[in-house]
Amino acid sequence: MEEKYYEISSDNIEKFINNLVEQNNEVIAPKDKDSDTFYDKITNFKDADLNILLPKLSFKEYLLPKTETLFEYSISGSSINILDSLENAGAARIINNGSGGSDNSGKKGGKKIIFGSRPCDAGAGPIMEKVFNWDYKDEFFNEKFKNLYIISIACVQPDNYCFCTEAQLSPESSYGSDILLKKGGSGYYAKVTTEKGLELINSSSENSSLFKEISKEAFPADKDWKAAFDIKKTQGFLDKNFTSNYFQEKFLSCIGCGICTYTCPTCHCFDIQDEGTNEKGRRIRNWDSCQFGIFTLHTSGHNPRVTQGDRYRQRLMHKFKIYNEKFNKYLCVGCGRCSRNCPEDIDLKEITSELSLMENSGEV
Amino acid sequence: MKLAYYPGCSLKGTSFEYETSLLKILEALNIEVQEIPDWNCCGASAAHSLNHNLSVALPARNLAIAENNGFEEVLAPCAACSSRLKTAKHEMGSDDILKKRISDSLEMPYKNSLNISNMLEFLLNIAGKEKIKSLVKKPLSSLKVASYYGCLLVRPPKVMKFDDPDKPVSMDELVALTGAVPVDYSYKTECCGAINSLSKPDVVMALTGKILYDIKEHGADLVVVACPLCHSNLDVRQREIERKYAERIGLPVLFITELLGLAFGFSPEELAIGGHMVNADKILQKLSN
Amino acid sequence: MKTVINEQERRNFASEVESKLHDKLAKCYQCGKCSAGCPVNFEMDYTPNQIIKMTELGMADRVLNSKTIWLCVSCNTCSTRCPKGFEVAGIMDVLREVAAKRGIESKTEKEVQTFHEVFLDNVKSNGRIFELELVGKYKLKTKHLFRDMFLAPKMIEKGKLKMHSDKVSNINQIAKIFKDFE
Amino acid sequence: MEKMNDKLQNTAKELLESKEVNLIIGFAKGSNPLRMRSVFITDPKDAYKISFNAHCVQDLAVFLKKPEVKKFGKIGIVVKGCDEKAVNTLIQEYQLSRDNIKIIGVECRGAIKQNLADRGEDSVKQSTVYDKCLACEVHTPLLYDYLVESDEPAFEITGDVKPYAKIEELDAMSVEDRNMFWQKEFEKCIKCYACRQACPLCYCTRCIVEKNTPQWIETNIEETGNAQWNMIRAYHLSGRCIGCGECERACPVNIPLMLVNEKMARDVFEKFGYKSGLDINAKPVFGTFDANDFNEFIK
Amino acid sequence: MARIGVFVCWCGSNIAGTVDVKRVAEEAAKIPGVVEAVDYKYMCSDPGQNTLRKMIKDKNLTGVVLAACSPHMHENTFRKAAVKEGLNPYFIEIANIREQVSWVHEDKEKATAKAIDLLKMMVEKVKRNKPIEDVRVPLTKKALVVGGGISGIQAALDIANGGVEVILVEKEPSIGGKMIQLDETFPTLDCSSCIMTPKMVEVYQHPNIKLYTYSELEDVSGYIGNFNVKIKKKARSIVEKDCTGCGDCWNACPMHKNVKSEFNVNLSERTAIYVPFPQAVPLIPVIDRSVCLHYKKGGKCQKCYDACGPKCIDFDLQDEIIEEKVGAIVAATGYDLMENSLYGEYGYGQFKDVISGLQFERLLSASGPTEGVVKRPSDGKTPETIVFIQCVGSRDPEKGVPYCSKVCCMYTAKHAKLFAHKVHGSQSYVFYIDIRATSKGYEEFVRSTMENDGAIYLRGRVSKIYEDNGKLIVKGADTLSGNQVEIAADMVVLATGVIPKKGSDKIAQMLGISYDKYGFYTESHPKLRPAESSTAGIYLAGMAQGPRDIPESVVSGSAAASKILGLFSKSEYEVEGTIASVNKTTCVGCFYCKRVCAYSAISKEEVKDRNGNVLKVVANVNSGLCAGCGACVNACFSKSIDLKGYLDEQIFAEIKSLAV
Amino acid sequence: MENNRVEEDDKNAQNDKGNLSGSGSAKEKEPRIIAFVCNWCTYNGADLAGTSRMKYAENVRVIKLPCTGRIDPLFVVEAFKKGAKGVLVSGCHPGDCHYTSGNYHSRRKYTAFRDLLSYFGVDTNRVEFSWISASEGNKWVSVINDFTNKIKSLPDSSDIFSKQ
Repeated sequence: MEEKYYEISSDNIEKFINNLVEQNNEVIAPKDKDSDTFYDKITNFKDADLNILLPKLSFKEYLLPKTETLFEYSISGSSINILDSLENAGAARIINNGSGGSDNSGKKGGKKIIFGSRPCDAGAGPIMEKVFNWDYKDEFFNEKFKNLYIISIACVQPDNYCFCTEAQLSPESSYGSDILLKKGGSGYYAKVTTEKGLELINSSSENSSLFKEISKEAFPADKDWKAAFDIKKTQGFLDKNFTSNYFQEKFLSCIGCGICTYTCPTCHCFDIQDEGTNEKGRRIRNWDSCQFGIFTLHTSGHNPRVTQGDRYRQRLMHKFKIYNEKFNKYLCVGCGRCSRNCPEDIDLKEITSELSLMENSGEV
Repeated sequence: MKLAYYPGCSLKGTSFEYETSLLKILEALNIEVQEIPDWNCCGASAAHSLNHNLSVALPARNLAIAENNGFEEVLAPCAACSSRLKTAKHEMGSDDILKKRISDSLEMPYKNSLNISNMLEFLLNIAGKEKIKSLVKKPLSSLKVASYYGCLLVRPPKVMKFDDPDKPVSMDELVALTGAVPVDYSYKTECCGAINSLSKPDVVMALTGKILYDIKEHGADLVVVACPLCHSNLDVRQREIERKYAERIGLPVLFITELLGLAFGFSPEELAIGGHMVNADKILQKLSN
Repeated sequence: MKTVINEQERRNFASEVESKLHDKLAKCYQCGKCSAGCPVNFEMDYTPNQIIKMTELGMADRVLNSKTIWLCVSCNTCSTRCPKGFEVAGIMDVLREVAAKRGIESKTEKEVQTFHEVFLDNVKSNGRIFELELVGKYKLKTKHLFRDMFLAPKMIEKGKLKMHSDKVSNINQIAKIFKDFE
Repeated sequence: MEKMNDKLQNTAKELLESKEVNLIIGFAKGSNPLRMRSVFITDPKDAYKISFNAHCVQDLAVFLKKPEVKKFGKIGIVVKGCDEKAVNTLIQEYQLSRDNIKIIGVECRGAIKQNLADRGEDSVKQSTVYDKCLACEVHTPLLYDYLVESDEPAFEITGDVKPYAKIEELDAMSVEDRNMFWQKEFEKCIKCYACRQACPLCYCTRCIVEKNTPQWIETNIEETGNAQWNMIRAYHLSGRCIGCGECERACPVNIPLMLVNEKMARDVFEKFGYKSGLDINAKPVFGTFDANDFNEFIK
Repeated sequence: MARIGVFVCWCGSNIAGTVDVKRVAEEAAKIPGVVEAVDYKYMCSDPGQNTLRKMIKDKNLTGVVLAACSPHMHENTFRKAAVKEGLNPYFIEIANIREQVSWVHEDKEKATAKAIDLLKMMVEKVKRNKPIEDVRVPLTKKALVVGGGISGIQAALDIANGGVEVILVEKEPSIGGKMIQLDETFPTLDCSSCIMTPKMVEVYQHPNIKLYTYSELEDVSGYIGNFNVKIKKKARSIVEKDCTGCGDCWNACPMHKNVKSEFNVNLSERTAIYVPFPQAVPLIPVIDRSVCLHYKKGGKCQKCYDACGPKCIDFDLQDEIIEEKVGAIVAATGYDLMENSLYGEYGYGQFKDVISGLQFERLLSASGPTEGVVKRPSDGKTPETIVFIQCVGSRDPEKGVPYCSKVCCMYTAKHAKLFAHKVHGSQSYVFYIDIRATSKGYEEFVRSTMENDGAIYLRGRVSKIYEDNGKLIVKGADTLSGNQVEIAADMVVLATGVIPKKGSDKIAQMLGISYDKYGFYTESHPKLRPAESSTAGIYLAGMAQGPRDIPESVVSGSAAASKILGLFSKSEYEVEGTIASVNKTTCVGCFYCKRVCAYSAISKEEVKDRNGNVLKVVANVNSGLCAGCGACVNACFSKSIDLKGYLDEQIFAEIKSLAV
Repeated sequence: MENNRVEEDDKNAQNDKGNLSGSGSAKEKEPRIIAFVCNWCTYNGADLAGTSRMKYAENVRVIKLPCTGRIDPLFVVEAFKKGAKGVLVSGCHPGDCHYTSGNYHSRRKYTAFRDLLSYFGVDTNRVEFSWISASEGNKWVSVINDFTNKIKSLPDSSDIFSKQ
């Protein structure tokens, strides 16, 4: 689709969002909770906190719920009923971190709209989509991804832990967003890159009237974001130094909590489990983490990744080597959540940059 | 360590000899003590007899003042006072509510951190046997001395936490340091009648008499005490007892500090030994021989 | 002697004493060691162990009017030797306090009671004991004007009796303590 | 007097040089000036990296359970008073031999809450430290081989301080309201098990949640599974938790886990007079019993 | 895949009257894994059992559930039947639909529903059963008795007379214990040594008893049937086999006034080379090296050696460690008396004539230091007035122990009586709190001491003893008259309390048995298993368990012996297979399991790699000791220990089967 | 990974042959009580109630264990999860444990566990503990009846573990 550009005033963006809510859509935005900010359903534009850099968790759970039912069974008499959960997938059971109640409603027919995400979070969607459609098409993911509309707002000031530019995105990237907003003018400039974006703008005559189309040139140009190090070098190091002692020493301080993976917008490992009794039950998939000791524990008792160094190396390898070799894209959007949330202050930006420097100097 | 000194009422009155001699020997021992500023009466037996909380609050004021003046250790030479101070500390240690009430009433913070010593404890633990021994210039080897402990120095053990309540040895140890011969006898910890001195003189005389005659029988030249009340009963009432039982006693009653003072070489006048009712000249003579 | 035990009164009295004593009366198993060692037992009308039992049985009148509670000199021999760790001396304090609170005047041991009262008054007004005033007031109150009088001249001569009082300067604080805990 | 960091570094250096230990676990500068992180020193030359300040929030005792760390054999560890109790408990529970550990105790004056530090807070005050610091009884560690005294004065406590005041609030609530409160909290849980991993006393090589015959804990990350996980975590730490607060600090969704741990610690103390982590020779409260234990709830 | 057979028993109308058994069977048939479900009138009858056996065989069942009466009734019956068809007995489970359904409910509908539920639970449980083999432990048919007092001697003789070898270990140079120190025994006043010495000799001469005196237990390992015991035989400095016990050596010893005699409780002296008392068994002296001049003065003195005819003194003998293998152990370590010196107010140690009951016993004894004449230790005069004080240390939680020592009331009455018999015109006063005289003839004995022998009993305690003019002034109370009393006595005898033998806690730790807070060994069950310790194969006897008198000590010795003879009457010791087992892969070695195990069945085991390096230390269950209570399972955080027959998985399955 | 093992139940479920509603779960409105009892005392006490033909409420389902020391508090949670409205834990009186101390250990654990349940908002009226000896058939009956009545009087619980 050909990109389109608009201008919209602050008042109008508020109207637009509130209209979307009223149009039976579920709008999810950064929202204050427990002196932190999480993505959560809003019922009014004012609920959204657009000033903070990033919510504590990404909106990954709207694409890959923490627990997702794949099918349910029940036994009645001599018949066994299997209930395929796919038809509900678009509105699968999601427990919102803020709303404080399970929410099964998932407004039938409505869209799920993420509002106010940053370009890094938005970038995670298409990155995940690749892995869920590589050979097996994961309909559970696709259903939700299809129905998820993303309106993001460009960053002005990244913090110490951010490295989206190094991760080949940028604070103003529109990759993965249906609509990208940039502050300026009477409120915002908007860049629409997808049909889904247009669909939102044209969802009602009132909505389309709120947006004033402008030329590409009138849309403010991106700043010249400079990468502090070359991520290709990081990959280069990983290519050659699988057995480097660096990993063992560096990750002595890793306690294997897995927060990095759970808060990561692109980490997508899951575990399939069954729950139930003789009468009824279900098959579910739950979030899982490569940082756990039992993640690769074989039935024999052997574990190919014995140390936490092995496990974190795996995370680095997957993100900056293996995934790139397959999809020509890094499995990282540089949001820095893993560093910010790490209880032991392990900083991924610091590590990737160190590896890149070591590759430069030929150090092993 | 900053040492506080809690004299109590008796040492400023009827038992001024105790204070005089005590200050003398502390000087000799080169130990500096400071009187607790604006101290008050501990309430003695009267308070705990009539009002438990008051009996804790009155001594607590002294402790709180001392604590807030940066003291860590209190010397309470009077056995009754040390008993009341220790009891107050003990009670507040196990009753936080009372402690808070008292602290509120005094409008002073109070942590209950002080250590309280009676005279014997102070001499043995803080001054130290070695030091005392080194100061003995005139060994009192010609004297046979009976130590009378009475009640409040060692009882009740869970509060006093000092010496054996039924077989105390601390004062005898001090006596031995002076070179004098400690005399063993049966009534070392029997009560002299204490506070009932004024109200029940007959009872007091019966009790005190039993003690004095027993000491006499065991051949002591004199008695040492570490309690003004014991002193008062044994010394002041001695004549009266002799009259009542028609048998002479004639036992001088000295404070332990006076005995130590004599051994340190102070003169009887410096130690105010002349302040006692029972004349001590005979033993002083024995010493100078 | 016969006593009819009124259960309500028994409980009231026993629990009043127990709560002040922070100890259980039932702990006493009546071995009598307290009475055996008490130095003033010979003057008492009830032995200490009897006082404990009578308190447990709620005989408030007899206990609070006894000589025993006022004769006790708090020498703590009983508490020290009690095999059950019972606060025998403590219960005497409690009973005296209860008697005083109830306004019971000891018929036989008025002197002791008066002495304690005069003593506390003295503390209240001076913060410390002014011995001459204490003795004087006590004698006035008990009318034992001449008892022990022969001791006075010699004591004055020896410097044992001071002629002026040495008051606590922050006497308001002493007053406050009395007010807060009375 | 020797400055704190000098003494720390010298102690570490001497221990390594004399080969009394093969590894020192300490604190060092972190990713920003208001963050500290753990550092693992094997070369005496690196001892200069060790330092200590009010941002040393981590409980380094957590590393003593890591097999990679255990491999070093004799280890020296820098611990605050609260963390030291974890070392005691590990010894008490046979996870660590007293002979293999050199405890470098630091006198701690309180740790600044990390979320505040991340917003620039740099002063130790009643309002900036963790609740555990307000009630701290172990500013000086209970057990140590070397003690490093603090250079800082204690922060001032004014007014009626009630650490974990929410506990009393919860106790006063109706059972239904407490249920609502905790359901809401546990719904946030994403079952990352960071609370477990951050806990120095969760040292099982296979956690009960990883056992599936039977499945003790539902695997789902929903109300029931989450509640069960949080219940079992609290239960397994009852009478053991030493109150370092690492679980709560690690929790990415801000579940107030210390309200549970502290409540159980209080209950255990009230019922059994036991406080954890104080004595390496004490019998753990649930490893022993008393014939006269609390019996009132049993018919 | 499980193949479960279900049998629903009618029990005549007992079950069928209230429960619709047909429907229960129908519903059972629908449970996954159930291959056939039938109902039958009387399952426990022979034809019933045959039906069961036939179906096991025909349908190749892997498990059976019976819905019938309580498992406590017929579980064994059905298990035996199953075993005959080659099915592991633990694959039989019973749903209790009689005692817990049909007999307690009336509504047929509800009762039937409940019966179906109970049955479902058991089906789910049996599906998850694992074969369990009962544990058979070989038995070494030899017993060890620790302690050569009356209870130990009794146990050793009874076991030996039953034809089993016994090793008796005694710490002192002679057996006999406390009883041999006593004069006469209550209430029959027969002479203690007259009844004791023949038993001691019998022990010495018994072909089945190996006696180690002057020896101590050094180490115990193993478990029931298979204990390895190390005994330290301390060096006597005498070549025992050559010694004739003639006495020339101790008569020659120059140290004859210097050492207090333990046997006479410090009332007399002994030599450095000595036998504790003339009737000692064995009658072989021992050199007390801590006082012997030979050892203290560099080998100069050897007067005993010179005097010894057979030259059996060897100054260079060393302690010896003897290893023995035994199948069962009796712990009869006995008791000590409390330190009298705790009571400053009584002046023990200060006043020579304040003595303990055991000392008085020696003064009464014809073999004692005064040859049975009662004399004061201070001046050798015969006392005319003696005050006896009971409960010294006993019933005194403050300074002593809270419990009653049980024997003091009786021995004090005996003392007063014997004193009256020996010294005419004498007077005893006894201070007591309560008189406890509850065995046969005891009350009569005490009454006779008062009524016939004139002892005056005062109900109260003594507060203080003073010395006055050669008299002991005893200040006590008579609470019955409400008076303080003072008695001028010539001598005071303190009935001191009984406490466990010093060092008995170490023995307990060695044996892995539990003891109470005072140190007395605790019984496996206070009422039903009073002779057993909590550890299988270890039995208890005598005062080591708590205060008791001679007859009770003898009974307990015999009881322990009979338990051991019973144990040894089988060829192997069988333990039910329902015991705990550890998953050593996941065990993390916190040993909470060990802490809660009442049977010391859990030990530490090192897991090593191929090179012998210790990888970790894990728990190990000793199947001979485990009683199958499951407390360890509950204590395990990582669920690395489980109880066979009651697996966590089975219990969860039972709960799950009830899901609504 | 260990967790990937499918539980046997669920395989069985798919091989099921018939209707299980006979157990009454659909019809049953009566609250379900699960009792974890000691084999040596309470279980015998319950048997005694039977041999004495005493009558009591049908709501209880007994799970027999060797000792209260074996009864993991998490069984209680599991019981609630599976729809029990009340849970009873019952064993030998203090001092009477067949295994000397199992009941003492258990009592300690349950003391803390009860506090925890209550703190998490579970009505502890729904968990009952009792000491019932083998001779106390009548006590078993009254405990069951009283507990059943109590459970019936409580409102439907919405606590954490009762969610399905």
